[in-house]
Amino acid sequence: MTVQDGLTIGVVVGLAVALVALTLAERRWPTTLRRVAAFEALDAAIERAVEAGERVHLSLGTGSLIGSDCAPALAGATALAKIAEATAMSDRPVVASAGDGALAVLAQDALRGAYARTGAKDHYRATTGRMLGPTPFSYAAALPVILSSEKVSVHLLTGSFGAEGALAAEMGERQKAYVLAGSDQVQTQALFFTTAEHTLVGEEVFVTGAYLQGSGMQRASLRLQDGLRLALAAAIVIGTLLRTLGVGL
Amino acid sequence: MAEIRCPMCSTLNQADAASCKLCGARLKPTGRLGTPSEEPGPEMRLPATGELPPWLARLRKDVTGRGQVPAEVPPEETPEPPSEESPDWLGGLRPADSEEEGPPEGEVPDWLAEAAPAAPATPAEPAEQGEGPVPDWLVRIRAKAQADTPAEEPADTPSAPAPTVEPTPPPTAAQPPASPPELAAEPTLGLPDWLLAARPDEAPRKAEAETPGEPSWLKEAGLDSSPELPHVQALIFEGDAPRTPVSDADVGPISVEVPDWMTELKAPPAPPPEGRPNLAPATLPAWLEAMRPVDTFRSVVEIEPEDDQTVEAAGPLAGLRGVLLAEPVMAMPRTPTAGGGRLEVTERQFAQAELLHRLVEEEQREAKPRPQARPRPPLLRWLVSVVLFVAAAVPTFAGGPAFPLPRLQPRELDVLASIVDGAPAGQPILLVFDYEAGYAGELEAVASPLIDHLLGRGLPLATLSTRPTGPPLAERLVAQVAARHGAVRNQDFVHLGYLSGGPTAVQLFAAAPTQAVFRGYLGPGGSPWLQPMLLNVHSLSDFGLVVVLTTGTEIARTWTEQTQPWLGGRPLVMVLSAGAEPLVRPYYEALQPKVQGILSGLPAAVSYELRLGQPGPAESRWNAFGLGLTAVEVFLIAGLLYGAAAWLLRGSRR
Amino acid sequence: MRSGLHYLWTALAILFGVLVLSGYVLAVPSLQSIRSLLMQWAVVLSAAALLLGLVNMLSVHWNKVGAQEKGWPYSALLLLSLLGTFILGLVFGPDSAILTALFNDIQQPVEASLVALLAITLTVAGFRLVARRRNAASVVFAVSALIVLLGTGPWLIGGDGSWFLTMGELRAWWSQVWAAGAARGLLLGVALGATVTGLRVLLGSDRPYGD
Amino acid sequence: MTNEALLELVGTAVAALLTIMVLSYALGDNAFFRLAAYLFIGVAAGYAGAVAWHDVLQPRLVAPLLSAGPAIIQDSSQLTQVVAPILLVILLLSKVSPTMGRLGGLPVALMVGVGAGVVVGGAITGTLLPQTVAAMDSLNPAVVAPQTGETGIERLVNVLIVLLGTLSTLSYFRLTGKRDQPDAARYGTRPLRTPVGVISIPWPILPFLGEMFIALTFGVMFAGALAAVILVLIERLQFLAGAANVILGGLLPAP
Repeated sequence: MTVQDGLTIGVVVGLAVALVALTLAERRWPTTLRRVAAFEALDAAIERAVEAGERVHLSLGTGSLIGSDCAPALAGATALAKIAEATAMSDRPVVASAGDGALAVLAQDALRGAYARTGAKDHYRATTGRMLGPTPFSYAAALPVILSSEKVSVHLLTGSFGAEGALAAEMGERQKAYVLAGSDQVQTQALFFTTAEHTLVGEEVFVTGAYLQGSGMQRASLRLQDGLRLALAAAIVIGTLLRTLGVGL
Repeated sequence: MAEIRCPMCSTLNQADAASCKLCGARLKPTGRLGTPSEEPGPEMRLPATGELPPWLARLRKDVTGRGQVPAEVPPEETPEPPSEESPDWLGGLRPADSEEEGPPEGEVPDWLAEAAPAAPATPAEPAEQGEGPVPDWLVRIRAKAQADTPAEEPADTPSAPAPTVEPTPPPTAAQPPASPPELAAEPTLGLPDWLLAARPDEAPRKAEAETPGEPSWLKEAGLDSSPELPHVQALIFEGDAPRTPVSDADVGPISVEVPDWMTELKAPPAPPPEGRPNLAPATLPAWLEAMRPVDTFRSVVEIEPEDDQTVEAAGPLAGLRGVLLAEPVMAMPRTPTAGGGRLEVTERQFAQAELLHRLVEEEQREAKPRPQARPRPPLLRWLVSVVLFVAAAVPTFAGGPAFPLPRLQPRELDVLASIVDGAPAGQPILLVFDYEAGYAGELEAVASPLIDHLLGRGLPLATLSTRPTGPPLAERLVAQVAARHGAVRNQDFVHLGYLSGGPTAVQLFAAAPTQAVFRGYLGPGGSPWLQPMLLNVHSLSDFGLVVVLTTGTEIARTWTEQTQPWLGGRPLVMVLSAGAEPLVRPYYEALQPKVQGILSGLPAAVSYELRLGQPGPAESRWNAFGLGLTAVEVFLIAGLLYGAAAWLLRGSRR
Repeated sequence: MRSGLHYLWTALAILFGVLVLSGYVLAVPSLQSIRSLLMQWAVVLSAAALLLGLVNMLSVHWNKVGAQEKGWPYSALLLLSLLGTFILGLVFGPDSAILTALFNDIQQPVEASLVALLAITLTVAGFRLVARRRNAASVVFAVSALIVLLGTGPWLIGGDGSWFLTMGELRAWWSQVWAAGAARGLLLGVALGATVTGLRVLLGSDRPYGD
Repeated sequence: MTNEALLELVGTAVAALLTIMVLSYALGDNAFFRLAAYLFIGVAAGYAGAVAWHDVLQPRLVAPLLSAGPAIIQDSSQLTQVVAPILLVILLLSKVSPTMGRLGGLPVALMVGVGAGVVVGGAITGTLLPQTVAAMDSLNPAVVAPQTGETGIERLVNVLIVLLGTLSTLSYFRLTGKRDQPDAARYGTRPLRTPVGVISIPWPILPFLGEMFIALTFGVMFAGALAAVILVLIERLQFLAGAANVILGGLLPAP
C-alpha cells in the first residue's frame, strides 16, 4: 500500500465518520444555511409556478449514472424528490428529464418515491420522468418543446452538462422561465454564468437538496464541506511552505 | 406491513398507533356517520391521500382552460362548461346593496325545491350577529341525519370523518343555513351539487334557471371581505361543474385547494374567461402550506381513503360511493348564528364560502403577480445572428478580407511535433475520438494536421471512442486525411469502435485493451485485434502514442488519470477544443507532466499546417475565424460601453 | 409507503458502492476483480437502461400522437425516425452504409448546427451580461473574455505588429496563470461537493432509487 | 450519374436543408427547427439504441448465452459474466410494468451504488489529492518549470498568483452561516484611510478576490468556448457553400 493509498483510505473513512458525527450533532446544533439568493428565489418561483398552474422542470443533465459525472445528478434526484413532494398536489406536478436512460429511470424512481411519501401515489406518471434524447445535443434539441408544451415556468438544471447546457439554459430564458443552472463541469458553469438567470457556481450544484428542506445529513454535509474547504486551504498553505523549504511531498 | 407512514410528516409509526409519534397527527380515519356519539376530532388534517381529486382537477381545468396531465382525463369525458359559464356568474358580480338579499325563490333550481320542500329558499341577510358559539344546528343535523338515514344505509357504510367543530367565531358574519334540521333531513344534502346536477333530466332546467337569475348580491364577494362572503352561490356554480359520469374513482372529497375559479373571483372586475389573463398567481393554497412548518400544514377537511367512502343508500344516487357528506364541510370551524334571513345552503356553498374566506384572509400574503412580459422581438439576437452569419460567410463566399497567418509557432507545437517524430515506427498510434458530433467542425480542423503528420510518417492508426457516435466521426476524419496519403482502412488504420461504459470503461480498457473492445467498426468482421497491425498489441503501452481528441475537460481528465499507470511511459497527447484548454493545461505544465503534448485552438492548427507545408481545413477557415471573432469582440465591447453609459446616466440622474 | 424491499435496495446500494470504492483505494486483487465485475454489470445495465429510455420516449410520443395533442405531427416524425433508425440498426448494424448515411446526413449536421447556434447564444448572453448585470464581477468577466479573444484571433489591422504579439503573450499569461488558480479552486470545490454527495448515498442518507 | 453519386447528392441536400432549418432557430423557435430537431432526436435515439444492442447487449449477453446454451448455468465464470447481468437486465426492464416494477429497484440500486463509489473514489484520487498536492508549488525562485521554462522571479510571481487565486476561490464559498445572521453577505465594505482620502474597500478581502478570480476564470473559459463554437458556425456555413456547389453542379448538366 502506497502513501497515497493510505491517505485515500484515511480521507474516505475520516469523511464518513465526520459526516455521521455532524449529522448526529445536527439535532443539538442545527446547521444554519447561509442565505443564497438563488435558492430563495427558487422557493418563490416554485410557489408561483404551482399557483399559476405552471410546471417545474428539473433536468438531471446529460451525464451518466455510473460514471464520475453522476454526482450532480444524484444531488439533483434528491432535490427532485423534494420538489415533487411540494408540487404533488399541483395539477401540473414537476416533470424531470435526462439525457441518459439510467438517469431517466432514476428520475422516475425519485418521483414515484416522493409521491408515495406524500400519499399521492396516483399522481405518479412514468412520463413525468423522461429521457429526451440519448446524446447531449439531442437532449438539448428536445427541450424547447417540453418547455413550451408543458408550460414550464421554473427550469432547473442540476446535472452534468457540457456546452449543450448553455443552449438548455437559454431555452429556458426564452421561455421567460426562472432558470437555475448548475453543473459539475467548470467550463459549463462559465457558460451558465452568462446564459442563466441564476448560476450555481462551484460546488453549489450539490447543495440544492439541502436548501429545499434537506434532511439532517444533507444539512450536516454543508458543514462538512465548509470544514473541508478550510482544511484544504490550510493544507495548501502548509504544503507550499514545506515545499519551499525543500521538504519532499 | 408493520408500519404506517404519517400523512403529515412521513414519520413511520406502528401500524396500530392512533396518532403519529412525531407530529401527533391522527393515523386512523375518524368516526363515521353511523356513530354519532363520536365527538368531532380536534384534528383537521391534510387529506390522507393528499391528492387533488380528479373531479376537482377537471373542474379547475375547465374553469381555467389549463390542461391536466393528459392521462388523467378519462376519454369519455366531455367537459364542457365552464369557461363560458363560470364567467357568467363572475361577470354578474356587482356590489351588493345592503337591502339586496339572496336569490329569489324562483331561482332556486326546481330540483332543489322539490327535494327540500321544507326548506324555504329564503334570502340570506347580511347579518352582523355572526359571533354565536357552537352551532347547535349542527347537532341537530346530526341527530336528524342519524334518524333519517341509518335505516337505509348499510351498517358499515363508512362516512366522512367526524369533522371538527371549533367554537371560534367565524371570520365572516355570514349566515349559513337558517333551518338546519330541514337541511339535514334532506337526503340530498350530503351530495355535492354537481352530483345532483348529473341527473340527466334536471340538469338542463337548472342551467336555464341559473343564468338569468344571476345573484347580484354576490358581487360583493369579489370586492371585499364583507359579511356577504359566504353567500357564494353554489347552485350557480353547478352549471360549471363537470357533469361527469359518476364513478367511484372520480368522486373525490372536497379538496383543500383553492380552485382557480376562486382565484379569479378575487379580481375585482371579474375577468373575461377567454382572456385567462393576468391572474395573480398569488394566494397560497393550503396544500402549498405543506412546504411550510407542520402546524400550518393542516387542512380544514379531512378526507378519507377512497375505500372508506360512503355508499349512498338513498335517493337518486343510491349505490354511488364516495359522494360528499354534509358533515365534514358543515362542521368547518365557523359559527352560524340565527340570522334574520334564512338561506338554503348546501355544503358546497359552505365550502366555497370557506375557500373565499380563506382567500381573503390570506390576501396579505399575496405575492405580486408577475408582470406579464410583453413579448418583444428579440432584436439583439437578430442583430447578433445577422452579424455573425455575415462575418462567417463573407470570407467563405468572397474570399476576403485576408487575415495575416500566425508567424510564431507556439512553444507547445514544437514539443508535439517532436513527440510525433519520435514515435517508434511500426507501433500503432491510438487515437481516441471523444467528442460530440457537433464539434466535428472544430476538432476536425484542429486535429487534421496532426493526423496528417502521423500518416505522413507511415504510422498505423487505431481509433477508439467512448461515445456511440465516435466511430463514424473517426472514419470521417481519418478517411479524409488518409485519402491524401493513399492509406487504406483495415490496413493502415483500424477502427476499434465503441468502448461502452463511457468514462467508467476507460480504466477497463487501459488495464486490458483486448478484453474491453469486442467488435470493431467497419472492419472485415471478427475481432479487430486480429488485424495484422494490432497483433502485437496486448496492453496500452504497446501503442506508440495515445492521442485523445476531446471537447470535455472531464473526459480529458479521465483519460489522463485512468491511463497513467498503464501507459508505461508512452506519451499522452491531448487535442482539445479551445474551451477545454485552460482546465487541461495544468496537467501539461505540472512539474511532473501527465500530458506530454497539447494541441488546441485554430491558431495552433494553422501553425501546424504551415509547419507541415500542407494547407488544410484549418487554414481555409482562418479568415472567417478572424472576422467572426472580431465581430464577437465588437459586441462585447459594445456591451461594456452600453453598461458603462447606462451606469453613468443613472448616476447623473441621481 | 416504504416496503422492506426499499431497505434491501438501500443496503445493496451501500454494499455495491463500498465494494467499488474499496476497489479504488485498496490494491487487493479480489476486491479489484469484484469492482471490475460490478462495473461491467453497471455498463450492461446502463445500455439496457438506454433501451428503457427509448421505450419511455416512444410511449411519451405515442401518447401525444394518440391524443392528437398540439404538435403531434412532430412526435409522429420522431416515432418514425426513431423506430426506423433503430430497426435498420438492428438489422444491418451500426456500421452499415445506411446507418452511416443517417449519421452523416442527419445527426451530424443537425448537431453541428446546434453547436453553431451556441455561437449566437453565447454572444448575445455575453452582451447582455455586461450590459445589464452591472457589477464588478461582470466587468472583470468581460474584460477577461476580451483579453483572451483578442489574443486568440488574428487582427485585421496590426496583426503583424508588436501589439498583437504582446496581446498573444498576455492571453497566454492570463489564461495559464491568472485563471489557473480559480480553476483549481473551483475544481477542488466541485470534487468536495461530489465526494460529500457520494458519501451521503454510501451512508444511505440519500436514496434516490426505488420506493 | 451513378446511383451512388445520386444518393450522395441527396444526402448532401438533406444535410444542407437540415442545417438551414436548425440555424433558423436563431430567429426564433419555429416549425422548421422543430421538424429538424425531432428528426434528429429520433435518429440519434435509434442510433444509440442500435449501438447499445450491437456493441453491448448482444456481444456481452446474447451471444455467450446462445453459444453456451443451457449449459451456461454450470459455468461459474459465465454465471457472473453473463447470467447475472441478464437477470439484472430483466429486472430493470420489468420496470416497464407497474406491478413487477418494484424488483427493478435492484438494478437501479446497483447503478447508484456503483456511481457513488466511482464518484467518491474518483473525486478523491482524481482531483482532491492530486490538485491539492499540485497547488503546493515551491516558492523557491531557483526551481524551473519544465514545460514553460520559467525561472526566478517570473515563476515566483506566477506561482503566487495561482496560489492567491486558489485560496481566495476556496474562501469565496461558504455554505453555512452564523445562526443569528444567515444572510450576511460574503463580504461587505470597510473604509480605508489612504493618503488621497478615505475610500471604501471590500472586506474581508479574500472572498471578494475569490469572486473576481472566478469571474476572470469564467471569462477565459467563455472566450475559449466562443472561439470553439464560432469555428463550428464557420464550418457549417462553409458546408452550406460547398453543398450549394455540389447540388448545383449535380443538377446542372456539365457544360
